[in-house]
Amino acid sequence: MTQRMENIIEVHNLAYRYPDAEQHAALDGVSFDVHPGEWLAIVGHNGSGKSTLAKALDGLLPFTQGTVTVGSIVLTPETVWQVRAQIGMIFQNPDNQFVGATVEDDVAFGLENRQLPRDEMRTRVAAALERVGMTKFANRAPSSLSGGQKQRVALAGIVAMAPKILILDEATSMLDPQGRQAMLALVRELHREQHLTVISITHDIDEAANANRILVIDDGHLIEEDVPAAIFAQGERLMDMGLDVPFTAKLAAALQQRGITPPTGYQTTQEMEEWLWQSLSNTSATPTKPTHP
Amino acid sequence: MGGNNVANHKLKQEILAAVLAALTIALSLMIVIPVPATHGMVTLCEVGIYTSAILFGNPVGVFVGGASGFMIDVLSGYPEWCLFSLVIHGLQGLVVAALAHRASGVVRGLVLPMLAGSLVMVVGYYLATSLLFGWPAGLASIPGNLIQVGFGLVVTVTLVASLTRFNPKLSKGMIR
Amino acid sequence: HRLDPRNKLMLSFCYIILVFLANNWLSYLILIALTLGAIRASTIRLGFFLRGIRPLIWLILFTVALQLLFSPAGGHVYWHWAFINITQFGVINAGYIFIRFLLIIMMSTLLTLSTQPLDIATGLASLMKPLRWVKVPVDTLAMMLSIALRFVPTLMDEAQKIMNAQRARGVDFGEGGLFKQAKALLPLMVPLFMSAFNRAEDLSIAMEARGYQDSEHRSQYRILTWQRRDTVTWVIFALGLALILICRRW
Amino acid sequence: MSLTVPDHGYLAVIGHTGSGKSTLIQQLNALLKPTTGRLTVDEFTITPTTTNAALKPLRQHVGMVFQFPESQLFEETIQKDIAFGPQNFGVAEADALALADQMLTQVGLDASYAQRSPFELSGGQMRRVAIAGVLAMHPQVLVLDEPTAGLDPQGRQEMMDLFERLHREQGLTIVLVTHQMEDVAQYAEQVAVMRQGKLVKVGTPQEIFGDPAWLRANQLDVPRAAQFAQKLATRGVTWPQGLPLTATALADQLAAQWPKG
Repeated sequence: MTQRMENIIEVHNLAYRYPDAEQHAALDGVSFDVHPGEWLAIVGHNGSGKSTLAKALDGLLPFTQGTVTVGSIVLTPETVWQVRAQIGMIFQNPDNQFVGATVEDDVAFGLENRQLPRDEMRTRVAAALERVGMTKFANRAPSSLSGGQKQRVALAGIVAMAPKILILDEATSMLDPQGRQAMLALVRELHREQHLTVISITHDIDEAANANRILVIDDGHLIEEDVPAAIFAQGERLMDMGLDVPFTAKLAAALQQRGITPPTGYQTTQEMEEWLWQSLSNTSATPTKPTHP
Repeated sequence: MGGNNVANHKLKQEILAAVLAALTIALSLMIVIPVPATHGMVTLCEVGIYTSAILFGNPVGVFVGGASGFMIDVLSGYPEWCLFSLVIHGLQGLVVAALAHRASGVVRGLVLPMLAGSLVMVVGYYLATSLLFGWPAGLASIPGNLIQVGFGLVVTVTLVASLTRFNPKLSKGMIR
Repeated sequence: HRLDPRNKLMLSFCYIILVFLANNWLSYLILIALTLGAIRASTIRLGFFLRGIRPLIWLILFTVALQLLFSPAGGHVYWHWAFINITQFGVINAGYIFIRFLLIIMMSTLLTLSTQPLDIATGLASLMKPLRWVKVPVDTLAMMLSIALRFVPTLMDEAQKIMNAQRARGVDFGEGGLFKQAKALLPLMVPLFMSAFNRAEDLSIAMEARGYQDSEHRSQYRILTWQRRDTVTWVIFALGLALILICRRW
Repeated sequence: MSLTVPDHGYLAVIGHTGSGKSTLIQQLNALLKPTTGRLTVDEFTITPTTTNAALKPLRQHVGMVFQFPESQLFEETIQKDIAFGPQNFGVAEADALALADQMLTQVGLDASYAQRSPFELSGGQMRRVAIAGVLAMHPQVLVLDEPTAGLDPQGRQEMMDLFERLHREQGLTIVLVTHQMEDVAQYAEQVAVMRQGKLVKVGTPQEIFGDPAWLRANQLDVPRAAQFAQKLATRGVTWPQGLPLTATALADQLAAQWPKG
């Protein structure tokens, strides 16, 4: 109980059932905590219920059972707007979340909802666009932007609101590699600079690798919770969790098939490189290792 | 945690109307079918308005009608018509949405309401054109508009049939 | 160009009324002067305006011809055959209608070329503000109109993509009779509507997530400002109106 | 620009977003006619003056799977949707429906799906139905525009395996437009690089990825195995059979020079 103050989000025994789906629940008995300033990744294959979970956190779905507490406010129909004020969310499809007719109008949308005076909106919009590097595009219409640029505008909308928590709901999955990297780099910077708590729902192994902790959701249940290195160590099983197998794990498996035994556990690329180099050069420098009796 | 649903439903309906108006505008600007018989053109404006009105009723119907009527004229360079179109297409959407009732069969539930809406449109433009450019111009507008609404009616009937088949929610009127 | 869009909309509307009030050569002359003045002020080349007339030329000629042939009797009869009379009245009326066409087309081209559609929509919404008193949700309508406008290019793109996909599956758009074309539209329209439903659902959730409760409890980022030059246009307009009213008397 | 794809080949087209890849593939079945020059696909030749009617056989010959192809589904049942394409090219209804059932299993969906509405399925399943609808036209060439976009890794893998199987077993010529360099390294036999509407380089994956500096200058990624192999190369490891592009190729070369212990 003394730890209560430390958690920015507490989810207890959460369940949700779609109104038209008779058979099974989209979420069932999910409980976890999020610490302030933490980067939490939520993974799971398509249809596992992870997006439902994200929406439930923001009060966008009327969950059937359980409690959600955000910044010590218990989520109820009465407190939903207080909860939402603490959370910024970016969704998958860049086109379906762009509200404004131009970039600056879109960034201002959330501020208008908070009824900020116009002068303050102008300074905040300008600063937010500057932060994500979209100042040049302030007057552009969304149709003239790439998917990556649209997501950066969405991020600017959140920077302008300065929430404590950022939820990325597969926000990079429709972007090309350049757009994805640019977006991730920005989120990393914001996470560091502003002590933003980041919850990223993702299939992308690089995005998951940024996390302090990974939750694995399958069929509406929380099935695993651990640090990335421990999750990544599961090799081929990661595919079932909706993640790609890390390159080092693929290489390790391929080496194993060829009679070479790599070190156990997850290796970063640096570790793998180091180990390979050691193994190759050790022997070429000292052809025969002295064998112990 | 279910209490937020009323506001939610209202917003959903507003956004649905806005996106359907966008769809109607996009279709009208993009797809222009030449009619050899009258040397005129047919657009899909009616299909958008009628389908929205039938599936979602009012106020979606009246908004899609009015907004798309207005914006199509502004976007395609005939702003002199935009206020007339706002009223005429708005009324057209209103009438179809108010009369349509899918439970009472295709003819009585769909076709008759659309005929009423079509009458509003043809008469409306006759009056507006006559007012602007005299009765001969008004008369000249009638054949083209008749083909336009007729085409819209035919496409709408098949489209509504398809859409309701896929989406049980639509056929039960749950979204409405 | 830099006028308040509300002003432009109101001016255009009143201009149409002005065109109706004109009933003799002198008043039309005043109108032509006003129109040319407005075009000069806009610094748009006259060629653009003439281009706007071209697609309507047949309608104009048809109307003018009908007006010429079937005008009510009056004045000197130039030519007579069966029930067709070409009268002095008819010729004059036809001339007026012709000028009316030109004037209205020019003014509307001016409005289109000098104003962004978004501004026209904002202007319209702003002009509707008095309707608040009769409980019309003007702010909501403004929000909806702006969203509609923002989605037009997105949906046009999508329609193009679906058409391409169906064409690759052997659909011929734009070929055959009307009935065949109506049938070919189904593979385009069904997916397009389904996607519009999804987009609307996604967007309303995104708006809620960004704290949108309703249209009243919001502040405004984009505002329109009424400037000195807007007032000047009304002075000129009033002058024109007065002149035309005087001309009518004579 | 000029480009030749061999029969039964597997070509990957890569390039930055907006480099003209989509324009190129729309040319391949003449959704866009060339403004100058000529396109020859097997026995079909398309020039700027080819009539629309003459294009139709080509459209059957070249099957197109566009980005997010699930958005082309519109029929009441999955079976009817798959049969739609063949019917437009003159296959009788009964035959087309039988064909649809066959295609359904080919893309890895259960035959029991035939009578269900496509809109009840998950996104990944809808995509399979759309692909079945293209395969049902029996194209000789299959053009794929980012066919795995938006799928989870498992779905991506299954999708790429499906195309590989079609290529291997049925001899389909495949043109794949993608940002996924891992897929290019693993599956493609030939790679075309586009930039600003121009074809800037054509070659085998080995040739293209063998020059990582050039690729980076063109804002294109290098497959992970190649990146990794390059790092080892800077430490002095040599790759006698060329830079390995996949984890297995890398493991092969490592195993070959592994000290016998």
